Amino acid sequence: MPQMNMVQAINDALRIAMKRDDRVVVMGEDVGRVGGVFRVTAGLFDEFGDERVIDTPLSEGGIIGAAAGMALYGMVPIPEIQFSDFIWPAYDQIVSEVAKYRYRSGGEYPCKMVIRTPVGGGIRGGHYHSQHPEAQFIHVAGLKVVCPSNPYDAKGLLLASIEDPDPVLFFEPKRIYRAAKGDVPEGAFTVDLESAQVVREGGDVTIVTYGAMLYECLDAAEKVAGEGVECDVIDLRTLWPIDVTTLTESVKKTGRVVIVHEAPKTCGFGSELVSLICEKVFYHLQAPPKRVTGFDTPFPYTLEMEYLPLSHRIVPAVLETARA
Amino acid sequence: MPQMNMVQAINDALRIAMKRDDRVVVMGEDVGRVGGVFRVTAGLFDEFGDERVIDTPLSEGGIIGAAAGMALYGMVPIPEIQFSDFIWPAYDQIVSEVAKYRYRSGGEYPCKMVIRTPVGGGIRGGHYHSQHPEAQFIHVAGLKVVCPSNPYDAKGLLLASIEDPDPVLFFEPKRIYRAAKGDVPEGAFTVDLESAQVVREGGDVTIVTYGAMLYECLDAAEKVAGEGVECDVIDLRTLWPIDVTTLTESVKKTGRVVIVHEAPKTCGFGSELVSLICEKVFYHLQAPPKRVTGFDTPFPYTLEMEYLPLSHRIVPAVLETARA
Amino acid sequence: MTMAAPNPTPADRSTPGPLRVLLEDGKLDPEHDPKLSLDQLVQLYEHLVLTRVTDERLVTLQRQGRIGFHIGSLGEEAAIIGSAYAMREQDYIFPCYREFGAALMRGMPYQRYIDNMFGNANDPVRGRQMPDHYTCRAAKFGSVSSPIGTQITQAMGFAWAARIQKQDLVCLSYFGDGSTSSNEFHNGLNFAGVFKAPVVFFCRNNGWAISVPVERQTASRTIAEKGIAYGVPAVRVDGNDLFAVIAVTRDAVARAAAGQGPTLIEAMTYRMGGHSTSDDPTRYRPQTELEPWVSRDPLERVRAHLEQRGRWSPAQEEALRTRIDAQFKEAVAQAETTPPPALDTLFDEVYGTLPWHLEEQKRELLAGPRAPKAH
Amino acid sequence: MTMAAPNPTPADRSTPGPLRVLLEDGKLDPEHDPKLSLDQLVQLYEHLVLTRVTDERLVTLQRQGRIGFHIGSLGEEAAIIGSAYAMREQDYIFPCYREFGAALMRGMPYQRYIDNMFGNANDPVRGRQMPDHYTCRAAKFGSVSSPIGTQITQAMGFAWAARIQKQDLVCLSYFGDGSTSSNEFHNGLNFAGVFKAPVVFFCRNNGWAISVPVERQTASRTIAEKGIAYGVPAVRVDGNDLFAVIAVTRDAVARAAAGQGPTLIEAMTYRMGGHSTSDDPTRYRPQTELEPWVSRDPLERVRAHLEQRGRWSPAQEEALRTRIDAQFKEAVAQAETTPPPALDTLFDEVYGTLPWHLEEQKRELLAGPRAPKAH
Ligand SMILES: Cc1ncc(C[n+]2csc(CCOP(=O)(O)OP(=O)(O)O)c2C)c(N)n1
Ligand SMILES: Cc1ncc(C[n+]2csc(CCOP(=O)(O)OP(=O)(O)O)c2C)c(N)n1
Ligand SMILES: [Mg+2]
Ligand SMILES: [Mg+2]
Repeated sequence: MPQMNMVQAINDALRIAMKRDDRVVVMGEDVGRVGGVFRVTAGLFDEFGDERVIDTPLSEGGIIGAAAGMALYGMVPIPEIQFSDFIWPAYDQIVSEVAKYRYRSGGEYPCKMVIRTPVGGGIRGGHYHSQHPEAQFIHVAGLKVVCPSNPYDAKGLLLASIEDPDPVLFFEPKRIYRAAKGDVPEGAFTVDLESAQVVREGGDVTIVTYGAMLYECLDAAEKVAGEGVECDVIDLRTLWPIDVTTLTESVKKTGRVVIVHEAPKTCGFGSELVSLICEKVFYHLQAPPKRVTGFDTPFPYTLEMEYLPLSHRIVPAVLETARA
Repeated sequence: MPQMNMVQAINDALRIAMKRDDRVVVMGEDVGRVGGVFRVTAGLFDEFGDERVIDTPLSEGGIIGAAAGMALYGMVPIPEIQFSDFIWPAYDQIVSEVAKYRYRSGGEYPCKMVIRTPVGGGIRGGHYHSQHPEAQFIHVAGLKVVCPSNPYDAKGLLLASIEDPDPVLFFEPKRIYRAAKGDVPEGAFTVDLESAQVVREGGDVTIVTYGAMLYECLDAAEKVAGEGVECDVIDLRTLWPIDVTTLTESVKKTGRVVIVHEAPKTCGFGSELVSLICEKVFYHLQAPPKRVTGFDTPFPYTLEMEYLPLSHRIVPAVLETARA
Repeated sequence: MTMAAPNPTPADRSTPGPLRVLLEDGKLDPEHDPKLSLDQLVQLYEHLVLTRVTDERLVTLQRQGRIGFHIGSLGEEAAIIGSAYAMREQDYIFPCYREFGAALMRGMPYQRYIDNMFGNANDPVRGRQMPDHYTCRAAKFGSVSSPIGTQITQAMGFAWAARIQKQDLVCLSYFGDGSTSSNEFHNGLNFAGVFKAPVVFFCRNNGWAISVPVERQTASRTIAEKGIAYGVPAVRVDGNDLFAVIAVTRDAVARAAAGQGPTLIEAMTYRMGGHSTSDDPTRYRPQTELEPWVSRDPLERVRAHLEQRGRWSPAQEEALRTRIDAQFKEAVAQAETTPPPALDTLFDEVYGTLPWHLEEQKRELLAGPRAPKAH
Repeated sequence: MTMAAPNPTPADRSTPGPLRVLLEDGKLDPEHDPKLSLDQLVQLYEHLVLTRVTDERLVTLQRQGRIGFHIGSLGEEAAIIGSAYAMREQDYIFPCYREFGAALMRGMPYQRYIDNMFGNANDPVRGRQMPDHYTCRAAKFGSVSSPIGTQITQAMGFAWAARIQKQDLVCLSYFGDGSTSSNEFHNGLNFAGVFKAPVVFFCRNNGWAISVPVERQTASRTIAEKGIAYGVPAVRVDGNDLFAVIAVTRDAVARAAAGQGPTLIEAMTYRMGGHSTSDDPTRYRPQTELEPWVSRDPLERVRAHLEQRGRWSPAQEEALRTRIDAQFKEAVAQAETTPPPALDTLFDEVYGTLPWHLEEQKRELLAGPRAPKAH
């Protein structure tokens, strides 16, 4: 099985999807000739030509509006937003149109697309090249939100997202684009949406996370194991709709949960996770669910490693939760 | 003391603010000659002229971008977004620019404005004239979010918002624009931001809400009182930063909490409230915190009263929580 | 020192007057005559009247509190019906919100439209949106949504997709003068210009965006001129002249179909009524402003022409109106007695299949008490 | 039937060539000569060289891993320095991200700029943003942000506010050719046209938006033409001609100050380097495309002119470069040895005063363990 990093795995998934279905098109700023600023679409322009790998004008609203029209026609556009920080000019098209089109047309006009965009910090990107904006999409009915943490999942989840009938926000943790490597099968395969993965097992505390922070959580789990605290580490993979069973089964077992994400705390996805856990398994809880997240400030540059919820901040939270 | 409805109270606050400070300007679609589609700015055009009560072209992004420039200059713009459902074309300017300007300029360029916009359902507005989008703003560091439930607070909170140094989203529950009436003092006064109000007291269950749903919560509280369940009903008034003390003091007393809001449940502000309560007073909780909210669907037209978290849905939730 | 070689400023440029085909005297300018048969013309006239009468009746229904809202096309019927008529069978229309006449002509059943006005169980969009927010894919007609302008970019994308898929298909998007200020106008036209999408941008310049006059929307002298910014050819047309509208739209469709890309059409018309039933235009515009437009009534101009050619009589007019009246009454009677959509339709079609959390919420709603009826 | 009286399509219109003042032979076209004194000119040339040299040195620092990022103005210095020079003392500039040369000329201290490149404790924006994202209100210079175009609308609003407050103040906004596709360009120009805001829209048309050539941004023949869509007069200028840039910008400022509203300037230039230090342009453009622009180097054109007039010598050049070198080295030495911003600055200035939740988060951060250094 070939070894790939996340960039290669995503590229591979795109190539497979485009090869087997000529309705699939890739579009965005710099995705064509240069293959994307992170090189995720490298080679596709040469292989599929400029009608299927489309360099667009510099307008995210235009990209998503155009993709919406394509989707209504019956194509399967995969627009790229160069950094998720730049997705807001397209927010109106996404939340008012793409998310609601099937519903408001009584099913006559599905508006299926997969919006790919890099997310997250730790790459010295400062305010505008580091954000992790899942909460603003999870809150919107009609959208699905996916965030892989490794090359295998990246490929399998992207192919599943492309096959899924609904619009998907596909968030790619850019900090691990090249750092996360692993075996990835050749050819098409899918990882089910709505399936979380228990990456490490342990009965004391449940750590819930996704994307690049998975590695920080695993590191923290390793460290606290040294102090006798064993953790379930759950990689959600699909953020919404969530695999609620895996989540609640683990919390039923541990009674203690720590949620880790990069986005700011207030009204972040972590708050939904806490609420879901309270709704479903409140009486199993033996300690207050804890959130370890980005702070409620804009994302900083120089101090980004102090801002991110890295292992050094997760460890004390897990210990506190384990001992509460 | 004059009796006013919310429209009159807000109009009065705007007039007072404009009279005493010529840096205050009102701008938006149809706010001028016609006085706003809800007549909230009625009369201001005649009184202050077209350089301070400005009918703009049809572009929310333009309105907020222009207001941002005015704010950087040192004026105090009060842009109106005709319906909060139409705020998304301005979302980029709000979250990437207005919210972050003071921070990213090291304090050299504050970007103070008050964005007024009607929110909420129950007026037969369907998908696009009914939404209640607080969560997408509370998640963004640098913004404050206010939502009054009565004329007194509307005037006092608006004047406080205008005096506050930070950008404020001022959400006006349009369903009660004319239905909520009350005594409102003449002249300037403020209601502190970050101050919630306990509108009804009772030791069994805490009901937390804001805006138009306050009246549904009071109705429900009255009904459950008939079954021997006494409720604290908290009107948050300022959603963020929240008056966390009033919230936690009540829950410490009751150990039981029901949160009511119109916006969809998932990643709604209710999820943050549950999380905050767990963080602060977990060991006081005697039942799982409960959310009664809009469903995770687009806002409907014909069935809107089934969608909204009205009294008939709050009552069973409160009883269940009281008896859990 | 003077300004160096500036581009022409608005004041320097002469605007071509809007094209007219149906002249004062009721005759057609042969140069641009779209050459309709008399039968076709009668059919078109009947559509114009159907649109007008339905509009008037719906306003009355709203005043009676029987429907919640209506947004009509009083005075703009020729712009709408003419342009829709010029589209070919396979073409698609992406509406703004005033074009129910076009939808009906493209094949949306009358009953279906009226069901939408009531948001009842037979409304194919299940009462999810306000009245006048219908959808009809069978009629190759998009889905009305409120946010201004979004359909402009979508129409462009749809047309572009068809071209990539090598289908001979043109899209037309309707929008108002106010909508030219939206992000979407900029994006739609810019992308269309760059990618030569087979799309027709049809601007109903009716002078107003609710209370804001077009002079306050833009400092450009015309909307058509905006095409220059995008390399999109543009044309101005008398929007109250059915023949001229058909002529320019056919041309635009032909150009698009021939691979020559998009066209921007500015149809000069006037919003004779309020913005919608929620609006009172006397608050912001003098009644006198309407007067010149009364004499340009698009229906009367066609009728005069038909009468001149001996193909229309007061008796026919009477019969037509009686027929429409009956049709309307019957549709309303049926719509009004149709129950509201079933509760569980609230959750359908949010996603392709119902996810667990909506399943849960649906169960909760169905098991719980019903809402009080009153608003 | 033919297209009825269409507006001129791009192909029908003749574009005025960009204004040039500094001619091939090193002489100035007297008609548009901005009439600078030789002292002024030397000063300007020194600024051009300061910008160029600083740029080159910063690229080197980035390659050495001593700073994280740089985005420069190689080849675009005359467009930037000339336009900033034309602004009056009281005027404000709203930057894109390539205009550190303008900020320095307007009074931003050199050390302050270099501190920003390192995001250290002395950086007035406290290392919160990437390198090249500085702010300097004292220099009447805005705050650099990454999202494309947002400053265009803001500059318009700032200028408009000044006019409402009856202050004699003009704003200039920089942006690239790619930025004309953004919502902000549309909004900024449209509002400016309608409200006659005293603003100058300065487009550095450098041919590229990262890897996307300007032909793929827009089908309009020029950027200047886009002004027509907004009733905004526009002018094209040779952006590598310091004199021409000063002339047209001064004119635009004068018009704005006289209440005649906005101007769009399209400065024709070329991005001689990569988009930023993160970019490798050889991936998407042939080196040959640069060649014609090498001979149009904006610095060399000014130097040749100065030499022709006997006011510049190789010795002076040498001295200047030595001086700049020393200045740079000293600033870097100081910046590099300055510690990072204090931890608690993370929470300052999010709001006017620290709210309870940030107070809590700050306490938590300060009490907790420190992050590992490595990225
Ligand atoms: C994004 C957005 N902003 C505001 C509105 C409210 N609104 C509805 S129609 C309208 C005016 C539209 O004017 P125009 O485009 O000229 O179309 P017309 O109604 O004249 O046909 C406004 C402001 C909206 N629907 N969407
Ligand atoms: C909204 C947004 N989308 C995308 C980007 C990524 N990006 C940064 S610069 C750039 C190209 C800008 O081109 P242009 O406006 O011509 O300016 P230039 O770099 O040539 O000076 C892009 C796409 C961004 N910063 N903001
Ligand atoms: Mg209009
Ligand atoms: Mg460029």
